[in-house]
Amino acid sequence: MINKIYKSAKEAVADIFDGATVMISGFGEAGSPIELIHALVDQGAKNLTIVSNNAGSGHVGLAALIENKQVRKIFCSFPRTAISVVFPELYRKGEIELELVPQGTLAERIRAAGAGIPAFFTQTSVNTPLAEGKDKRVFNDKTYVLEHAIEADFSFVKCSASDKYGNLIYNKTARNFGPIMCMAAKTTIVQAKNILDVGEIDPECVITPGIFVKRVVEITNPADESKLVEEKRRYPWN
Amino acid sequence: MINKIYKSAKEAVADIFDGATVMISGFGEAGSPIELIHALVDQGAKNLTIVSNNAGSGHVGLAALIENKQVRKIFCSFPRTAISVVFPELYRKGEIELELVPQGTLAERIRAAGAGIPAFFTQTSVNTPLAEGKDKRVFNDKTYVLEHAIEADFSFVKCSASDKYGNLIYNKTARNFGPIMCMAAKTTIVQAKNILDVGEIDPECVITPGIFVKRVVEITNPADESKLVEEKRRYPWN
Amino acid sequence: MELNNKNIGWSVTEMAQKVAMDINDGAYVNLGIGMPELVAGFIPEGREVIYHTENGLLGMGKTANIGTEDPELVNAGKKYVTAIPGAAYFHHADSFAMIRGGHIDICVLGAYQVSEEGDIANWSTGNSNDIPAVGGAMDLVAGVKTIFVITKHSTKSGESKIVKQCTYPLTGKNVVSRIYSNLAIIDVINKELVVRELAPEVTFKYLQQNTEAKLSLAKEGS
Amino acid sequence: MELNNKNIGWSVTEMAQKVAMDINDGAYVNLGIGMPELVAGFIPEGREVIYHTENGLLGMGKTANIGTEDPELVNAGKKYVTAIPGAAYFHHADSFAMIRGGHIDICVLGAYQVSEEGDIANWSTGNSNDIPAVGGAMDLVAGVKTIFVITKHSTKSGESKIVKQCTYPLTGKNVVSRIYSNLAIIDVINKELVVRELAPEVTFKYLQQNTEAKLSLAKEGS
Repeated sequence: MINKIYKSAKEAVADIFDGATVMISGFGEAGSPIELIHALVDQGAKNLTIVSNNAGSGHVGLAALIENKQVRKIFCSFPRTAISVVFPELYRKGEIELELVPQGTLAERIRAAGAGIPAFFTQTSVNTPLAEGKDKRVFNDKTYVLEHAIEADFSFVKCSASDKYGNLIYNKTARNFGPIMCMAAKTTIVQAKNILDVGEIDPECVITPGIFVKRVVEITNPADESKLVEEKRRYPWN
Repeated sequence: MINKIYKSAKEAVADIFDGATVMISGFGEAGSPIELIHALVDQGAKNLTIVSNNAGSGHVGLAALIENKQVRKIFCSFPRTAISVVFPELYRKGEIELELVPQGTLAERIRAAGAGIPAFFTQTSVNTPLAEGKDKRVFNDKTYVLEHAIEADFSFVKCSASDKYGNLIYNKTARNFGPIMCMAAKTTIVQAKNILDVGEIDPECVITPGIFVKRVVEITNPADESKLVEEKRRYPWN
Repeated sequence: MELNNKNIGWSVTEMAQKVAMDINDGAYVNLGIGMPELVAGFIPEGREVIYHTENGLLGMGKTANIGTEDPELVNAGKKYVTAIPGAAYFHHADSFAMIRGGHIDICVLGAYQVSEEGDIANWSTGNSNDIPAVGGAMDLVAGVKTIFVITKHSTKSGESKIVKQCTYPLTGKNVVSRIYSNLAIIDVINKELVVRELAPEVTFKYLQQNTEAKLSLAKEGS
Repeated sequence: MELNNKNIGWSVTEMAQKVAMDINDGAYVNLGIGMPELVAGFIPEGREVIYHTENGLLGMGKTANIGTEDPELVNAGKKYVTAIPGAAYFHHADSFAMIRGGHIDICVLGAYQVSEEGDIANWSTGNSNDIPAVGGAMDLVAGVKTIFVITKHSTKSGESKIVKQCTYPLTGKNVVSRIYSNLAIIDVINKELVVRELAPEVTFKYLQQNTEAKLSLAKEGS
């Protein structure tokens, strides 16, 4: 019988392998699955490719994963933030690779992977350095660039509630990349603030149907990333 | 100030022009905006291109529009049903053009139009007659076919409720093509069973954000298509 | 080719049972219109299967009882159905993202013809007087991980539906994993048809005589 | 090129007011991070404007009051905001479908440079020591129907930001409709810069002297 609930983040991330591609939801801290990321720091898989809109803040969450030298490459739209120190340092040293992707193209490339679309055309980035070397094609007198799906082995997603089937709902703008990252990975791992009984989520309001989710961990009180950054905390905890 | 509510279906469809492309939501009768279609029969615009999953039943709704010789061409995945008599007759006479599109490709081509994507690749229909003459490309050793966005001048969509901003919710499997057709047309016209006050729809549960909707008409008791077909009714009403 | 002996082989119900036995616990399944719909009635106890219907519902339940039908809750065959607790509704693009994106585990379909190489024809007889209609068939065979075909072994006029090459227009190429007919269960393995199970009283010889395509017998223990 | 006389021209507030005057009732608007955010404060009474923030909210309200901030309700600049009644949340692919699909009426952006032809550079200085970051800028300029740029006319070191050709890496080509600087409002019409309004005490001659790109004056009544 179906039950996707895992007892701990540790258990849920145990099989992530060296060289895996891992998508991480969130727009800044909103929707960032910090407990899952920290479990991956503990687990230690190396040589990862990360797909995430940002590159982490301070020394916790995604920044901690990068600081722990587990990340080889990152697909990202906005790795530069005022409190991002880890990524810039490694990037300048040439120790981490960056594929900079416009935010909407990043979102659509992720959705495309989930929807079985290997590539699509978009006007975004045409005539800019980010379109250099890419296939172009003209439709109705406008030039478009071909963009390819980004598939992942694992996705880490934070949501507000899940049932045992993995049906998810989110909270406000913490939804952001969650639903599409759930679609794009072979194994989607979710941290939910609440596990609800089957039937408690209105079928009209399910945002991510359970088919896109493999594992769910209940994290009732997720850490507050901005507070941790403000307090200059580091993971593993200093 | 924003208020997208129109007083009548007649008023909402008044400016549909000869030769327009009109998308019509629904999967069979579920989600079919029958009152909007009948208003278009009354309005009389000719030479229309229709985009719809089916081709109508009996002599009401889309079948009535076709029977009234207003439709030049239809994009459709499944025009053949047991109670579809109007379309088959005109099709065999060569009086209506059909572009047969696999259902998922139809849905994705509609979404693509709404999302600013002129074309995308899919495996669906490769090696079948429906892929003949289309561009192909190999990604990761698999062959894909290039499919183009289908844009529309107008969309007719049925939903369960709307507010004055055009935020929509749907009922069960009547949702089907509604949300993507709202995205794909220059002017989306919606028939809602209920008009709700702003704030009555939970922002987490809005299925179609109002940005995709231009006009809303309240149709509290929409006709029951299957009953009309059973009763052999015709529109204009016999 | 001789006509099937109508007194041997599995009934439609037995065929559906055979398919149901091969659907694993936790599978996400799409059942085609017609004979495939019967499969849901025979899932062995202790297994939980989630049904997807491409018109926008995951967690489709049983057919609606008379008097409780909702014209806005239908399946892909436009029959009135129900939704289980834990169901989810979604629009067509999301629904076909599930199909095209490889998220559905098993799809059970009927067929006009299946070829030696696992090609399937099930959308058009190629008859120019027929109204062309494809629905979701091409999306399903292209996108779903495992395609099961449930079909009578031969047409009413006695022609084999399991053929060297499909003569009807294709729905998809090299996509079928297994065929459940009234005479046998046949796997498509590396573009060859391997008989996995014979119906009672059906011999391999009889089966081959009633099949246009070349068959082989699965090796013991395989 | 001479330095701007800092005592003439519009203040940032006045610039934001000028932009706000040009946003029509019922418009769907996306405001870039920084100076563009000020525009929301000056929409004339009687007009209703719906704000889109690309991180997944239509119907963004004012900045959150201190003490009521929700870390899961932020805008594209990661500031704590609110949502109006009638708002809707959605995921990133849907949010950028609104942008890329041409559903947003107006986007107000800052810029490093705008060219005579309406090219904009606002994501990268090209400095190899900077961490590259693009966010949603390229999607916005490619997809939104009308792009307004709000910017100081010159850099702090006195270089014109309105140039013959952008020297910084482009965000988009031929996309800007109108520039609101502290010295003037300038339309991009058929790849030419046409001055629509001069700030008080700013002469056309002064403006041209402080602008690298070639300007022309709008004809009376145009």
